[in-house]
Amino acid sequence: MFDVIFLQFLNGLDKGAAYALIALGLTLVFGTLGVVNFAHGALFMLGAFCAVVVRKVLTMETITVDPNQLSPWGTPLEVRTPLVQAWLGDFGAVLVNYSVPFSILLTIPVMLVVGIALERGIIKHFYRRPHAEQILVTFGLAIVAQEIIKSIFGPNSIPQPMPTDLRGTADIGAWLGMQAGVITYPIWRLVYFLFAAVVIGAVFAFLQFTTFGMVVRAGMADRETVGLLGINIDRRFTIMFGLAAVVAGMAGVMYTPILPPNYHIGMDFLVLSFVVVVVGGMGSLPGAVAAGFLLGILQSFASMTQVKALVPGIDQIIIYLVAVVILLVRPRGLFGRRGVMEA
Amino acid sequence: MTILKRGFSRRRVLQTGMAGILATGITPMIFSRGAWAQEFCNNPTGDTVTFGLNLPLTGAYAEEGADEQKAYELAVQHLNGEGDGGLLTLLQPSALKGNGILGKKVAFVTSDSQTKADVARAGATRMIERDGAIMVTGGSSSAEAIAVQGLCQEMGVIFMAGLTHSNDTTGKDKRRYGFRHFFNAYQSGVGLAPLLGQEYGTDRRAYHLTADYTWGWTQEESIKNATEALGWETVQTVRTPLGTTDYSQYLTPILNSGADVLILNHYGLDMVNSLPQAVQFGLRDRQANGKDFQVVTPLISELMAKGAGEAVKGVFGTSNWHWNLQDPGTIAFTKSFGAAYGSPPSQAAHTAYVQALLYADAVERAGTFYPPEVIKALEGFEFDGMGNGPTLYRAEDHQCIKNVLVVRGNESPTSEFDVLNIVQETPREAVAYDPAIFGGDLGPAEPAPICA
Amino acid sequence: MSQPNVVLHVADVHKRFGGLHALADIDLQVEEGQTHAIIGPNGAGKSTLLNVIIGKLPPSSGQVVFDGTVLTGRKPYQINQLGIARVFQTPEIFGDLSVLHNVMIPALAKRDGAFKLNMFRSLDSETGIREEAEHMLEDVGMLGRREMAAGSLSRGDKRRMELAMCLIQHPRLLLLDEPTAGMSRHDTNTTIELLKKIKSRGMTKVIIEHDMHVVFSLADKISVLAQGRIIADGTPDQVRGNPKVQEAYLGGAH
Amino acid sequence: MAAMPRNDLLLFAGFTLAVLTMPIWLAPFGAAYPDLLQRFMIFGIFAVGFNILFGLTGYLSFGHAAFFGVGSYAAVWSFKLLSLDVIPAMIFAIIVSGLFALVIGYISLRRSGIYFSILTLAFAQMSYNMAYSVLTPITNGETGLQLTQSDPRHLDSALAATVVGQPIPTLLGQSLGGFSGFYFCAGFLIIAFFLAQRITGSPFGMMLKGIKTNQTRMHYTGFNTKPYTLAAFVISGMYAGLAGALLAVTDPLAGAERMQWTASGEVVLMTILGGAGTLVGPVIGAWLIKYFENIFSAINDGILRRFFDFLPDGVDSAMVTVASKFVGEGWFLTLGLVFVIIVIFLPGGIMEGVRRIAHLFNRAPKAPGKANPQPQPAE
Repeated sequence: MFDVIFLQFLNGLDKGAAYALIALGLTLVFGTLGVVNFAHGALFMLGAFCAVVVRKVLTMETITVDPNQLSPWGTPLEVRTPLVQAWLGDFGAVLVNYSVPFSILLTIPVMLVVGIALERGIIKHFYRRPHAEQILVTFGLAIVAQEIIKSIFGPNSIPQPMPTDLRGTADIGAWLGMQAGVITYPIWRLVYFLFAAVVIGAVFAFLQFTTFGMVVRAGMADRETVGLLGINIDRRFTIMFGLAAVVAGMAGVMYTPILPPNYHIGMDFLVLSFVVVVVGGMGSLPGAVAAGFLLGILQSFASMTQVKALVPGIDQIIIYLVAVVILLVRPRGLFGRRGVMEA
Repeated sequence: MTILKRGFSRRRVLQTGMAGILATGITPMIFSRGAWAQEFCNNPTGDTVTFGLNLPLTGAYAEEGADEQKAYELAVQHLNGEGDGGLLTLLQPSALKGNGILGKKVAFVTSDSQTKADVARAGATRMIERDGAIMVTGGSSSAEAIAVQGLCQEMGVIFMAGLTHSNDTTGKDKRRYGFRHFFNAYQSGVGLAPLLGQEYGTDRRAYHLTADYTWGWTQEESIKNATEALGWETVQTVRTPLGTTDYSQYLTPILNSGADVLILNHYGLDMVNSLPQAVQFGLRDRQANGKDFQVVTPLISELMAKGAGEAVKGVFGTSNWHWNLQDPGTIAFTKSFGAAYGSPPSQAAHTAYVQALLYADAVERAGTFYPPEVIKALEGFEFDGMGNGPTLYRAEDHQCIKNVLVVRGNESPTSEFDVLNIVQETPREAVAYDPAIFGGDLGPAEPAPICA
Repeated sequence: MSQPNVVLHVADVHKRFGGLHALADIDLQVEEGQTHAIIGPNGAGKSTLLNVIIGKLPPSSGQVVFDGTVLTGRKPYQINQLGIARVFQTPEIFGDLSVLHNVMIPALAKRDGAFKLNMFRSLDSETGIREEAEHMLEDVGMLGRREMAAGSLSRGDKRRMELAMCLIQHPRLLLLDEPTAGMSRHDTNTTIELLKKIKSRGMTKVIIEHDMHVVFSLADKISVLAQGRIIADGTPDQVRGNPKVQEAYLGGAH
Repeated sequence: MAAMPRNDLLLFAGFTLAVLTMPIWLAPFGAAYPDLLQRFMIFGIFAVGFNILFGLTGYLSFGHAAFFGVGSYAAVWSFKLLSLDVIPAMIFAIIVSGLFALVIGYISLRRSGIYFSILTLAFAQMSYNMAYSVLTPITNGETGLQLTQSDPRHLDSALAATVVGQPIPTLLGQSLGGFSGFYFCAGFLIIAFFLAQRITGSPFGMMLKGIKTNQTRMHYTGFNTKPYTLAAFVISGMYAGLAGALLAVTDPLAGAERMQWTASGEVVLMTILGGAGTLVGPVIGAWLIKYFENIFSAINDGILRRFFDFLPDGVDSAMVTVASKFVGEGWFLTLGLVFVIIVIFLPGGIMEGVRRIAHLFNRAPKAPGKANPQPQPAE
């Protein structure tokens, strides 16, 4: 029994890290710009497809048609030669193997550009519009983004293999001096957890210790005053939107080996990330992180057969149930401020 | 009250009630093409006959939908005598002439079902009411199939189901107007179990993860009964919410549960997500009870295997059909499809194509589009040459009885389409069953003239 | 000797925010028909006191009694239904609705109570309420603007309309939170005239005000608040002469 | 009931005429077939009801599909247990969805703003997830609740009425398929519209608008706003239940996916697209989205090829390639683009566009009655 509970705890941390990472950007955008961004899931999805593109490029092949041989479905047989390996040898093979983490290098600039373009092009005009309109325009953008991705990459999931060295499981039980082979956990999920922790820590540090971050935090507290000080808060907010897009994109990239990306994964995460943000308190960064972990851990434990035997179907509704209870007990979520988003 | 009378009473409503609401002269205009102009729904009067294709073009099964659409387009070409003729000449026995159906050219209309029962029904209704579809076909889920065949029963329009695997489609929810070529969960279980016994022994302990909805439950029940008959023990069956993306919380309890086989009763995206994650959790690298831990996926398709990537290698499952079969029917269809679209057809495409041909053939044999006659021609029809070996359209439940393919994830695929290998064809005698075990009632064949 | 009828009694009220003692030992009696002004420097606790009276903030201890009914613990709408109306420092109005509707809503609250499911009656058939509202608007000189959206009014007009919204309820007690703040001298004078007109109708008023001109032209009685305590209490003349007040407030101001 | 003001009467008469003549004026658009017309009516009712909550009080519910679904289930259960007649089914459905809305509204309305939205979303998602799995004995899960020959139908059997063949709902013995189903639904849309018009123009409606504009002032004006918002919530929940029941009447199947959050989102989109707070806007929004879903999605390459046939070779195939991205399976892309464009340029929805155009033709302000340009009911 201990092993099951311990493993569920690990699951909870892992899920929580993923939830927190996705919710972080959403709450950042809300806290700084006051915009309810329904396109946040789409940004996650675009990030994931950066990994797909990188892998597609790295595994590009020259195709020569061999007219003498036929494929079983009657077309001439195609002979494929991978290009990158052919050019770069072993290094090329390493690149292909590590394509997922490697694609973060592409994701950061791409998502920054996407984020800034989105903010300057459209979101900017919605700061003073009602939240309902923000929701509608960003929801529309999310649909457009996912339909474009669908028409390019097709509707199916595209699996992204993880690096061979990071496959398999780590025997955590053995590290902790327990019996070997009882508590094992996939290495990639541990990597994802660490990655999420580092990104979350970096975002906090950035806001806490840099002048830029201080101005942004001041702006979150009182936008008008900071504007009066002659600081161009708007440009900083633009950069914050770009940053949120980058965080969402990176979360998407690193998640691809766990969840083969398709065009609608953004929508799948959208509702969940909103629940996390609201449970944490709109616009609160620590709230998003705390709520992410809380929901992750509760969801893991609610899925145990012992729990489900007591309350049938609890794993289907636990996230929403927790959201309802928390909002009734704490009106503004765990760390919410008064008067935010209440009208 | 009889159905016929109901039809008359409705006419009275139309004539009297409507005239009251609309004093203008539009009423006859609307209804001239209506119920009393024909003795059954959408009796084709011109020189064309229209198929209604209900396809999931958006949503999780869009790829299946797209593949089915390609197959239907091909089938329509072949029926009209265009293209290379495909399986037209290979169907045994065949009444097809390659000049359309009963001399009428075949046309088709499409509708996006979004893999939702509601939308599928709306689409089917539109194609019947507005576009005058004589037959509706397609779909990629049992919910769609059951919803649409219920509707078709009401309207008196034949429904040739596409991809639907639930026992209910030809079991408790079977309909006189609904026909299924695809196999079902029961047949998957019975077809797969003997091979599992051969490969993994009869002393196994199985752990089930099951998608928590009706299809998952029937699949779980079927494979559980079949494996327990082998002597396997079922450790636990756990239900997972449909559309789960992260299965970690369901996978870790398996690790030390004493089970040595994991059976994934998942379909579509659920499996695309759960299978790789199960492999990532090291389930296939483990030893349990002194044996290698194994993962089994009772129903698997090429498209799911593609989505699951490398995780599918070596995993057993069942399929309705596979392009790599070596009979003349399969070879001809694969060639015809490959020449047109540059890729081999999926099992969804195959079943769609065959259904279209079987309907056309039944009409030719009946000599009329009148649905009760077509139904009679399809019921109990024994045929061959379509790639599944000898096949019987069983009269009792409208289920095709044919061989079941046991497939296995290809360890060394030569192309992106070469993801599954055929391991065995379980003969149809072994997967036939008594139609009575799933209950249900086909209902009457006489069409209710309520099609407007 | 006949005891004057005390309408509002703030009895021994304390209010603490964390360590801050915002109101200490407040004891205030407002007599029927009088205009009672509460003055004091910024941060003296005037608005806190008003919020405690109106039920927006619960007092830490003590209670507020209105005409024999304890207000403490009651919701704002219940307090209003007892006959207390409030004008806010920044006008709280229905910006999207027309001026006429803004004034009709409180009249309906007076007539129908806190909740009535009158959803099949047409608003246009409420001729009585409409006429009442039109009279009220005429009184405040805004009848010509009755169809305008309230949100597009000038600040002074918004405030006059808000006053009309309170007056149409014929409250027994009217609370005014700096009714002339931010107004031009001309608007201030019109407002003073208006308030004097109401005074002649015998309505009890509590005014919180900065502007001494307003206070001394209207008040029958003045309480001076400083650092959360009442330091002086009395008629305008008594207060004017009180050295403590001079020191705490007037001295600093003039 | 008091006489209606002339403008209201004109609007109502115009609306009624437009609805009843839909089979004529929609024919050139390929939408004049009964099933789609029925859906136009049903989702029109849904949107009108949603607007009573969102348009008037400003409370944005993200869980209204739950009431729609509950209405459908209740109606089908009535068909199964009581009678195939639609009257008990509709009454039953409206009561059940109203009670359901009462419970959810009572809890959710303890919060406002996005917190309210998330609470309603959470309840709807719980209902959906449960309906799909644990509650399958009640909902029949994935395959949906359908009528069967062997249903008990206690009321019918008491009256010794028997059914041969596939049971279908009837109105006093008359079947409701095809156009009679449309006129049946149209009657309800007209009634629903009339009631919404009365509510909007009533003191109650004004209170709801007051709540939307300034809830604080409502409190200090002596209103207990909670019963007002709860009443609006329950009324709109009953509208949703009525719409759900009608969908079950025209098509006796209740599936869980009509309770999913995307279905709730759809009615939000309909309302905002048409113009929240207006009477006609939500209906137009509903019609437009259903039109897109049913007609645009059915356009395939073959139809496009015929459409562009007049163009020279090469150009026409290029046009087909481009256009096919936006129709058929790409209809969702078009929908997304339309949303983005409308929200950016016409924040008040289509009704604001109509007003702007009307304003162009009618420069001189007719009456001082149009107090504000923002989403306001057409008075």
